[in-house]
Amino acid sequence: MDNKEYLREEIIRRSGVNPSKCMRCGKCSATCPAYDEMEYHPHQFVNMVESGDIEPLLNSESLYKCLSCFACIDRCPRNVEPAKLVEAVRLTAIRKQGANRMTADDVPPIIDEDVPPQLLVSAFRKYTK
Amino acid sequence: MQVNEYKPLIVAFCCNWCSYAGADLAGNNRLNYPAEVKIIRVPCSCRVNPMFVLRAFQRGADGVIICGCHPGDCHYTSGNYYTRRRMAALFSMLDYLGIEKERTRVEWVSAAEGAKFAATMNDFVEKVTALGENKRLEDLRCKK
Amino acid sequence: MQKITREQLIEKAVSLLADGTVSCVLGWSKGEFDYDVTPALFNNEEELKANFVFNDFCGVNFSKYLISKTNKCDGKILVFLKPCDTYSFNQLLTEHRFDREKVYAVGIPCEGMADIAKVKQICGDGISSIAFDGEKMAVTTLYDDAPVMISTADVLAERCVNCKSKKHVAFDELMGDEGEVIDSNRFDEVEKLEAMTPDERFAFWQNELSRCIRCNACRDVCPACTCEKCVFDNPNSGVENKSPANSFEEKMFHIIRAFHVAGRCTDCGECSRVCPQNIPLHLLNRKFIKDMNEFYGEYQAGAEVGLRAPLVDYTLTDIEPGEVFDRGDSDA
Amino acid sequence: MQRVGVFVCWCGSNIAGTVDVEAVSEALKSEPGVVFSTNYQYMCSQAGQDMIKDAVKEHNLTGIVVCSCSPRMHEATFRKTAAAAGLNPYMVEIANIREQCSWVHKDMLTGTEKAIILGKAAIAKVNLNAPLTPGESPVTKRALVIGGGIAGIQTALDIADAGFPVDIVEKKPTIGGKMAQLDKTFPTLDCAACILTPKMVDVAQNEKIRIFSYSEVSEIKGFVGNFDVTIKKNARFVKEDVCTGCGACVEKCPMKKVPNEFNLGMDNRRAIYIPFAQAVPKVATIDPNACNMLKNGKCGLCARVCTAGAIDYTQKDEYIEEKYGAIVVATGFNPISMDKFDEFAYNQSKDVITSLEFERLTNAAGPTAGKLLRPSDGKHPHTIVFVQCVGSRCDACAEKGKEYCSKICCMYTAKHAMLTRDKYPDTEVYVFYIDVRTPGKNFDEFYRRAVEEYGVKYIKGMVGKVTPEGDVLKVQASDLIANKQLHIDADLVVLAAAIEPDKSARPLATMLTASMDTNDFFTEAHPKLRPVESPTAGVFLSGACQGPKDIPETVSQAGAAASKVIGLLAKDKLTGNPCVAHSNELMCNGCSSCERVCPYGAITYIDKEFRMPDRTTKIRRVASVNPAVCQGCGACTVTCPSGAMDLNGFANLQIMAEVDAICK
Repeated sequence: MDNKEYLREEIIRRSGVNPSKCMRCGKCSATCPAYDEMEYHPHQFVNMVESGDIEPLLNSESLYKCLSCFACIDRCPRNVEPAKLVEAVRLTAIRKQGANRMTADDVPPIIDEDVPPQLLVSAFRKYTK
Repeated sequence: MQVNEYKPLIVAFCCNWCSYAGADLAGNNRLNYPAEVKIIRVPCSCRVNPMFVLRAFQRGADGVIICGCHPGDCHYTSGNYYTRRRMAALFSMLDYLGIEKERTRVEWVSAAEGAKFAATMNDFVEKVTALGENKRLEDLRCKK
Repeated sequence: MQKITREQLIEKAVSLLADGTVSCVLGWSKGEFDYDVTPALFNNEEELKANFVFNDFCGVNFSKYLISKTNKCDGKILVFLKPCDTYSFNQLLTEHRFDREKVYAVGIPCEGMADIAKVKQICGDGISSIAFDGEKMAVTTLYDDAPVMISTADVLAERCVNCKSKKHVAFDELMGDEGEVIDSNRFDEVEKLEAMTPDERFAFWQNELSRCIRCNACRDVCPACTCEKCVFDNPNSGVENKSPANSFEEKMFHIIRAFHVAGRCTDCGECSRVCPQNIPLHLLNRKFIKDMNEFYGEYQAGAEVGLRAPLVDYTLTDIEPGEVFDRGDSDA
Repeated sequence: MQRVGVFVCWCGSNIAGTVDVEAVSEALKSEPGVVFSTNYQYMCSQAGQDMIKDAVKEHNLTGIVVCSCSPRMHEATFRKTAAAAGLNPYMVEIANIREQCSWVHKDMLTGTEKAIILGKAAIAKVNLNAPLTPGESPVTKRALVIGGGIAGIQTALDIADAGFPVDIVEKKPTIGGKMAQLDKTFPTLDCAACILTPKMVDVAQNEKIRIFSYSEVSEIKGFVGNFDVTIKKNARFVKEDVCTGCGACVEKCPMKKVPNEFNLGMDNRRAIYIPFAQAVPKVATIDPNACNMLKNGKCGLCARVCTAGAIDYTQKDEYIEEKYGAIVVATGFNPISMDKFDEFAYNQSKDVITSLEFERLTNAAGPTAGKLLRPSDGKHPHTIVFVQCVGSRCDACAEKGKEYCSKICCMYTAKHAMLTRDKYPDTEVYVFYIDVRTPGKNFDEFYRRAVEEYGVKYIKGMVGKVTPEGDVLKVQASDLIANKQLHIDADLVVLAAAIEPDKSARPLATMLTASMDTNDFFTEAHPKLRPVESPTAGVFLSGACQGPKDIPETVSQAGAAASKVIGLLAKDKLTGNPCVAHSNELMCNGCSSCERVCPYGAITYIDKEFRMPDRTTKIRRVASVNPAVCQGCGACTVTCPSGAMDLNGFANLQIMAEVDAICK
């Protein structure tokens, strides 16, 4: 199995999603509140995972734009669960050596007094290994 | 001609609407399979009583195969679904008693699958031949 | 040692007879020995006082007797049911085998019944009497002066060791709690067999089934075997045979019998209890029960009246017969 | 003991090439029961058949075994031959020594050996054969059609046209069904009422057709040719035969605020009402849940104004029993509920509507008299968004909608979009689609016209969210081709809701013992070759109860169902298949296992009195097979533990004899 195929299998296994169930209706992208921020939109995510185009996704900022609101999961008529794919790709990206999205040092300059500490903790969980 | 070569005895129960027609098609297309296979026609695979299967073994059959329409295609709409449950239970039981599981088989063969019928029979006969004579069902009673 | 006493049961029976609720009582009667209790019909207090017994050997499942006895009794018939008997009771109702209106069922608690074979293992043959004394039974034999004291817990029947349920699923009245379904290890032995190689399994069953003398006791006692005429007694069935005429008959008999009761067997264990050759027949039934639970979802025959047994049901996506062997068996 | 004759066919060299036919007929001579054995070049030829007939006479044969080609080929031929020779046709057995022997084996020795064994098996079986006579049952020459939509109407008209009486049972106060609610019909755009109402009038005027409106089927017994049906005629509190349909009562009724179901609740009707002007039968019906007189005895206005004296507040539900030879199910469909699709704000805004509601909004007889106005404020909508596949093509585990394609939505949405642009060219019309599915004559052309000539904006993508804000509906959607997310301020959103079988179908299927799929559509006897028949004999399927269908397809299926019914009713007697199950009452326990596996509901239970050895009698519940309904699959025979159930022609003993002969 080459790396491309391996990555694809890995993402599918990690997410538990079967992208071939997608019928290309685009409801995920229609419903996505972060759509305009994204380079690759939810329906493209599904399509690219299905065709094994994982590398561009791994390097895309889109991974961190997904709010994990799960609107796409809720509304997908085929139960494809695109957000889980995004999550799986994101995990693959940050699990790489030194690929943490954020380190503890990055936090103080951007911290906002009003941000609840719980949010910081969960952001940390999401963006680090 | 090899006179002493072991030839198993195989009884095949075929449903009238799919598998028996599939066997006919194998004939029409002259697809060979061993003559050890003898076919008994039943209206539906669900007509096959476990007693028939055991009777065949009792009388010296080495293998029993039941062929029916593919699930969903039964002429009687649901017969083969019952076959599937009954034979799953029966075969599991025979296996539990130590009878080689290769001696029993259920296969779904449609009227269009002459090639599948011949291939199935070839494969089944080969497996049963490898096992040799069916002694276990005969011998269960007599302690050696 | 049972929680409920003979006197309590007689008292209940007498009061139900007196107020006209029932006109006769299906109960346990003294046998030749203290341990071979037999079912009998009692019509009045005198008969009850004289012959009614209740002790650790009252394992008989009365459900099947209702088929014939409901016709022998003018009014309602009182029957005492242990939790495991109630499952057979429901199963027979599902199969319309007796008239529910003619039965008054009283659920009684059961602490497990003793297996006389196990008693004999301890004190040997020649038992002349058994007295019940608190937690223990005092067994006197022809050969010993002093009775041997045995605790029921040590000689529990296999089916009681692996009791599946203390719940009464059918009753008109309860003496004691309704009880609960309990976790049992009843499939352990089946699993042990499944883990063997086919050769070992074959050897095991050859050893067991070769002892069969075709006395038909298992069939006659079985509450699922209630056919008006058994296929093995019917000359038109093509499989009639009454004795082991050839080497195959026992296997055929036991496999077919297990298959015929598959999905209807409540695992009451009567077949193994009555087998004079001590063949573990319940292991055949339990294999079917275990398989069907695994293939088609948990099913307990008799849990409710009117349940549809797995073999008279189907789904579109059932397991294929060829796949049933590949479930992690060691011989796969 | 039978006197069996064996006839081995050469089939030219087809059999004789690989099987020593002489050796076969010789070997079979010594089988038990065989008194005559021969072989011939072509057994199925006239000469071959004559040979069989002569042998039957000469040797007093009681059974015949033909070793030849597959029974699927010539069993019927040889049965006729036997009958011509005075033998029961079911005393013939075929040993298939061509397809299953000579054609699949190359070696003469093995071929001959196997042919002999197959012959022996057939002889063993024929020795146990018994003469079988197909049962006959009379046919009641009257059909019942359940459902009075276009499917039921067309079926009833076609059956009546052939001269057979038909009854239509319709649960609504009028026939007409969904088609009566539609505005125009694709792809020709003629108005639904213009083509449907004449048919409704035809039904009303046809002497052969009786309409039971406001009625339901409450019980069905019997079997093909002989159904006993109880029809419950709900009390409508108006004497149907007296009411003239003048409508004076409706005008005077003070209860004005009853949601009008015919307009899907978008306007109101009275407590006494006639659903629409062309209703058939055109009689008033009192809604007992709304009428003051019926609820608390105060009012009685309608009775006072009715000059015909048709109002009867004391009317009771009536039960009518009738016999039928055939039953046609035409229970139709409904759009699914939109409750689970919060994202489209159907329950939040009156301006989010289903396509059926849109039909009523554009219908000249609808709540807006045909003007396309928003339900919320009665203003003309300028931007309309149509959403396709709402609840169709959903994954099974999504649990919101249906797995299947509803089939009609693509076309009616194209129609709606086109009609809107035609009447109101100032309207922006968007259609969001996943795929546009338009197979059918002139269908794709129709859809292309909507795009090319009428400028409907078709966008490949889906609407994700509809948010009511002020008097606009904020629509957020995706455009997959442009790879953009769109935000549209719409005035009206129309949802193409999936369709599902009517809720009455499931209990009806139980009464009919007709099978259904997991979506509650009726199953056809064969998906390709018997598409309008249910597997239950005598039950036929018409229209959307069998699967989503448009009007042309429904009408053609309705006609097909009618022709099947006519074919059945034209017979005076039904000849059954004699190879059916039968139960030995002496051995039957009445355990009900067989009843549960019977796919046709052919098994019932009777209480039978038995004489006991001690001269008493005992009543026992035993199974009884209806030979007119049984199709002979044999499922019951295996489930029967006592062996009381057996199958004619494939009896336990016969099959075991075959097994024994093969395994000897």
